[in-house]
Amino acid sequence: MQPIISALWITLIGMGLVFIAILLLWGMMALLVKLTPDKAEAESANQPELPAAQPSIPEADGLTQRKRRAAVAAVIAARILQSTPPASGMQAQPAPSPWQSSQRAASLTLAASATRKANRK
Amino acid sequence: MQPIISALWITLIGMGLVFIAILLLWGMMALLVKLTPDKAEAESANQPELPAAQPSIPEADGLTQRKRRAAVAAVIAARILQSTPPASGMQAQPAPSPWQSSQRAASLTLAASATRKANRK
Amino acid sequence: MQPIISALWITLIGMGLVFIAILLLWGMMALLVKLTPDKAEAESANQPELPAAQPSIPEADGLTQRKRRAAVAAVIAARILQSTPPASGMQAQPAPSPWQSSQRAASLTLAASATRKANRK
Amino acid sequence: MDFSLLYQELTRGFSQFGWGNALMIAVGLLLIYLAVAKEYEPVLLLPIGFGCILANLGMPANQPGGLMNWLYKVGIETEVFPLLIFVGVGAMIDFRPLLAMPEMVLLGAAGQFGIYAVLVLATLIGYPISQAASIGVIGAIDGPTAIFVASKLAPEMLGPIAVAAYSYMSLIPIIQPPIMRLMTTRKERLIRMEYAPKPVSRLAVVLFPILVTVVISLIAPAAAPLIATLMLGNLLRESGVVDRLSKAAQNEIINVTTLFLGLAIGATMTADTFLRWQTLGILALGLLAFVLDTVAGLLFGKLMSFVTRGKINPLIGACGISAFPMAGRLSARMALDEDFENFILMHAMGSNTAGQLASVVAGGLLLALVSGVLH
Amino acid sequence: MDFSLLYQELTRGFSQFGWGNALMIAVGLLLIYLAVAKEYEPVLLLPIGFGCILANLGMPANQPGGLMNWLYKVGIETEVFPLLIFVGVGAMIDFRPLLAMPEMVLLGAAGQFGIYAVLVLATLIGYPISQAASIGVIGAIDGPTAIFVASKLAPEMLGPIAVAAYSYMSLIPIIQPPIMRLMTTRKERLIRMEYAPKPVSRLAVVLFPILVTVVISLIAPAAAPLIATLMLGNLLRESGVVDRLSKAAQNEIINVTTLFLGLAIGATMTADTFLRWQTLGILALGLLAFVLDTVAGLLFGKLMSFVTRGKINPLIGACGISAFPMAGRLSARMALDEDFENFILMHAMGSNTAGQLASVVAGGLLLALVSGVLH
Amino acid sequence: MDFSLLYQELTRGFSQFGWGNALMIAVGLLLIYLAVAKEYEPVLLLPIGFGCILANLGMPANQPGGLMNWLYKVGIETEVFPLLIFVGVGAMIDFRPLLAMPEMVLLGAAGQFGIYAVLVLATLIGYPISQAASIGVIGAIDGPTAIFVASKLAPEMLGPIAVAAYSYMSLIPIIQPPIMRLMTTRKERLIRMEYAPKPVSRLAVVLFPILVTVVISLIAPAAAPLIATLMLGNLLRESGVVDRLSKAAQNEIINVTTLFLGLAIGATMTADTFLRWQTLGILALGLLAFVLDTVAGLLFGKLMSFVTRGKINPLIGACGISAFPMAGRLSARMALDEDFENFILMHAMGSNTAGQLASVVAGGLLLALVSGVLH
Ligand code: NA
Ligand code: NA
Ligand code: NA
Repeated sequence: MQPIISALWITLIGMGLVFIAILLLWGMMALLVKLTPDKAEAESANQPELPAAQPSIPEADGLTQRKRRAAVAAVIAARILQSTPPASGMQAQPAPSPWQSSQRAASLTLAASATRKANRK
Repeated sequence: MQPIISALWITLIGMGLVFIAILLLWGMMALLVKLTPDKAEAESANQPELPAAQPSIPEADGLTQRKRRAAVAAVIAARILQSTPPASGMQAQPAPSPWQSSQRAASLTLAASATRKANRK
Repeated sequence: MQPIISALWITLIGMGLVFIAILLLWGMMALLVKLTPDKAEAESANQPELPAAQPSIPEADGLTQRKRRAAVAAVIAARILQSTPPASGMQAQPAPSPWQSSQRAASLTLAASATRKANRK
Repeated sequence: MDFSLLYQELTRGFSQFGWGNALMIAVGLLLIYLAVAKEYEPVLLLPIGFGCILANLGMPANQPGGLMNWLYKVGIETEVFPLLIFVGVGAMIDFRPLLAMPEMVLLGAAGQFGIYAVLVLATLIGYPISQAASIGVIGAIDGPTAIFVASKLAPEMLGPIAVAAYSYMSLIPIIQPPIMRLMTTRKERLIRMEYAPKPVSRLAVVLFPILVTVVISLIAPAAAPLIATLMLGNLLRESGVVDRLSKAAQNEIINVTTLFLGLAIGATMTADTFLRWQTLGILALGLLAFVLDTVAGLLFGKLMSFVTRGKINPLIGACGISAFPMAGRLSARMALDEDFENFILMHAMGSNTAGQLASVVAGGLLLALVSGVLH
Repeated sequence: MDFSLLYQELTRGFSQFGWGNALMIAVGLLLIYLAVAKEYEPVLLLPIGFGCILANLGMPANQPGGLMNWLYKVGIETEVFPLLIFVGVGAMIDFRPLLAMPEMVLLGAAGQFGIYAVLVLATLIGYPISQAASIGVIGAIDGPTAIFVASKLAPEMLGPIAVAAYSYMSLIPIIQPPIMRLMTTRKERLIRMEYAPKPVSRLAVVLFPILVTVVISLIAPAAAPLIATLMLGNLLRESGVVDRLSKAAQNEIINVTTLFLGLAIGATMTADTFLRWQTLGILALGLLAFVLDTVAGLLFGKLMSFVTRGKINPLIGACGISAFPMAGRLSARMALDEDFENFILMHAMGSNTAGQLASVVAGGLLLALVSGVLH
Repeated sequence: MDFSLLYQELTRGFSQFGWGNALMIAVGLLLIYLAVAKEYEPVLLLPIGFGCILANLGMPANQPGGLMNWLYKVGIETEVFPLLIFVGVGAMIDFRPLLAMPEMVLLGAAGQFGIYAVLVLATLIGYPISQAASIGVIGAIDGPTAIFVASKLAPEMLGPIAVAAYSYMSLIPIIQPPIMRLMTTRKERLIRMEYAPKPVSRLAVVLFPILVTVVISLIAPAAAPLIATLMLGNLLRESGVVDRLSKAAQNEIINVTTLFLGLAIGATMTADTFLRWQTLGILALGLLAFVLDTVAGLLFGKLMSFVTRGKINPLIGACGISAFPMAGRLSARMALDEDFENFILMHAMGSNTAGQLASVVAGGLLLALVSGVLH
């Protein structure tokens, strides 16, 4: 067989298997996250949400809890983006993980006066 | 010879030699400590002991200097015991050595108002 | 040939080549420093030198800029000498490089009230 | 005393030095320049550049007895250096954004297309298949993967391949933006994505590296050492109980290994192996692999955008190429440049870490397939 | 292109995977669970568990060419890893309490009885003497000693032995207290000990590791490498002039070595070597050795209490088993539980460090005796 | 069971121990005493002393299978340890004072005279030329250079040579001052030197290590590994972009390597190789090399003083011997003792770092010349 035919076969099988492997990972991840509920989340869901203490975030305009979190996460993410220049992989560590920041942000939202806190900080 | 006989011989000789080795170590350690007097100790022995400044530790009740030191060492040792949970060998380091604490305690006793200091800390 | 003759030849050629190599390094270093002007130096040269603000260092007594720098460098070098006992090569690092100190000193001189600053520190 | 022999010994440095060596020292200087002045992946390009200079001053990796040879034998031939680096890299990666949005993993797969496309192209040009595959793996845009695969398939090309892999990784902010602007409309780049991740428990985060190791080792056994070490580092990080080991992986292990790896790779760059037209081919095809990765990633991003009726910003397709974390940050920045309120960093990081996983898988599969073909 | 060969290469991961491997992965997960959730010696059980998983995913220690094999050859076959760990351990031990109360050293000897008792028992059951001795050495309750001896006498059992040694070490707070309560009366546990140590000079502390090395190397040459490295670490610590080296021993050296040792040990745990009834025997007999150590230590403690007319609290006999510093802390805590003013920590630490020394001596003598018998 | 065999195995420690070993243990204790009580280069003399004790307790470097043998084979035979130490040393040296006053470099050349003078003398006494050269290289007053050269020319003498090199280095404050006072007049020691250095740019500082590597590797290829590693460390330091690597070189790499090098060197000091009259000869001739280095440096300093009409203080000639940074500090202190306003530290450091460079060059040339002669 000519090398080019081999190369094409390798490409076909290779890219195919990459996608199969990646689909398997997708399934695995989805299952994993589903089967291992976040206890912190569960707890906070049971907590009274102190709605009276949040005059500054009007619930009326259709912002769901999740969307509010996303907004705060975004603000913090933006700061990370602006402060850290594109650096080599090895400098990845010192910077706080964006995820951690966003989770921190999410907790902030839950804890009543989220936006004010975010501004003050 | 049957394996079990060998095993019994090994046990006899092994435990015997362990004890012999350990007795040698005992002798060595006893000699070592005897032949290398602690200068700090010697110095402190020459020092005036400021008895007037210790109204809070009555000498009358038969507490010797050494016993008083032991008491303070024990207090500090107790704190170490309570603060550090049984952890893996590798976390042994960070915690201050109990010995060092007790020695520190001993110095405290020498320096007059030992018990008050220990309480305040 | 007798070993001693070999040894003498080795000495002759060896010391000769050491000096040749070292002369080459000298030339290389001289060229290197000449061809790569210090930008910081160049910039500071363009800066106005605030002569009015230096009443405490009389220019009249013939002290050139460079000599003044050397004086301050020396003061700082002296401190380094006194503070660090002759130590093993491996402890060389922690101490600030004398060169860096002297360069820092040089900047101080440039920044007007050098001697007063050096005294205050 | 034999003076002619002595003369020979003393002038060995000059007699073995040729124009090729001088040129290669210039190449080493260029790499050091890129490292120091441009800060392009300095922790790797500086040791590679210095190693390249040494290789051309009588200290090449293939000359028995020297330090460079020792480093090469201990760390490259045994695969130990790239794997130890992966332990450190794994300890630096946070997979939570990916776990929270597992659908992002698809973008990682798309971002590996360049590997295979360049394999075909290089074969067409006439490279033997093992060399073609080694060139293609530059498109993994992941140093340790590229070195791991190339050291097995075409060790004679290791130098230029490692140089290409690390250089292009650091050129991301220059190479990707024009492609991104060309391939996406402004409207697409303005798409905002809702950030409503599923909550991720600690248990999931700890189990993830273990499960990935098991799944990938079964599917792509040739990728097993790479994925296992990457996931080992991640497990050290996420377990939360072995801080000493996690820090050792992120510091002692990765720093020392990176220095040694760079030197050993650089020391393979002797004049006779590097100064060939082939090398230019490697550099050009490697760049192409990078570009095709980005194009495929963006196209797949557009497809996802279409399928989800505009809920996906196609820009995050560009960071499926791996090159963690630079590519992820760049995509997020591009979105922000268009609309200063459009924050897609979380999604970009999900795609980016997916690219890291997919790169390893694609590299391992490539190795298995080519080994199977060559048998 | 031979598709059957390609298929074979691609499915290698599955074709080599059996139920045994699946079971062993479960074992690895269990070890990681114990490490992460229960924090049982996580710095060792986590790498061992992960290494075990890798061994059963095609990366066993005995397969030439891989990272696990490299680690095993570099660090276990050469004995280097356990010895380097001992340098770090030695740099963490303070022998002052023992030097101040040298009579405590006797308790260390008693705490090694389980090693020999289990050797006899295992021989009776039918284990060949080299394996019986390797099982017995779990009773040293000291990881590096157990690994050092077992890797010489019965390398095929290294995995289970190391797992037993480290697991039981971390199970001390569960295993020992019932035995201690059963073997001692409340009155005995209430005994207070006067803490009036002899003063220990710096000179004594610096000379101690050197003298121990000389004495033990002469008496038990097979223990020489272990005692020498342990004492080297201690000398680095106590000399006070080589802080850089002492810190390197306690951090860089021990962290990196521990990670590698754990992985290499775990990678010996393949299905075919681990999934045998033998393994259960090893685990059971190892536990028995632990229990017998504790019993012998307590009995000796009672004897000393009797001889000194009640001046010794027998509880400190239980920490002569070594397992520094957990056993020492546990004994002191037990005394405190009975009487909140009864502080025996100093004495316990003296006994505990004595156990560390005696474990090494007992392990070395065992090695010499069994080698002499087998030869 | 063969009891005679068992007895033999158990008493091996004593049966192999002789008076020579006891004497060597005393030598080891002396080295540890110098390290701990006198703080003479403790990071090296302490491990060397301990290694010496181990070598005479059945753990010599030349006995296959043990840790000491492993360290020797991995680090000394391969030259890896001295070279890695040089990476760390290079990362600690600041060459700015030398670059600012490049004429100082001449003093470094003069300070190597003792190497060659002692070579001639030792040959006269009857040492074969390879041994004579190895003794001479003690006069490099630079540990890694001495070990590198001696391990190639006369490995059987490595122990005493390393001991001499490091001991004399730490004895500088005792050995040099009388020579300095004898060789210079008070008037000369009072000479003040203007400190008006040329400004040194960052570019020059970064290019310097690269250029030195190129120049020296061409002129003295045998010195290439030493100069290359020294300059690699310096480049890591001065580049300013690889702080992680620079710190790894100055900490992890140098600390671990120093400990291992010291142990391995010490472990070569067995009774049968060390307890010879030869050893006393090595120690005496090494001291002489040191003295002759200092004398030649001072004479050259006086010559420069004469040529420049008193603008050079001859004291800085004494620190051209290398022994960085102790010799440099000592010279500056001597000047200060005579005149508390005479600061020559910068000049002394220039001369001292020049001595470091010249030592490596001289050592490399010696190696090449002797190899050429011996063929
Ligand atoms: Na990729
Ligand atoms: Na024990
Ligand atoms: Na020198």
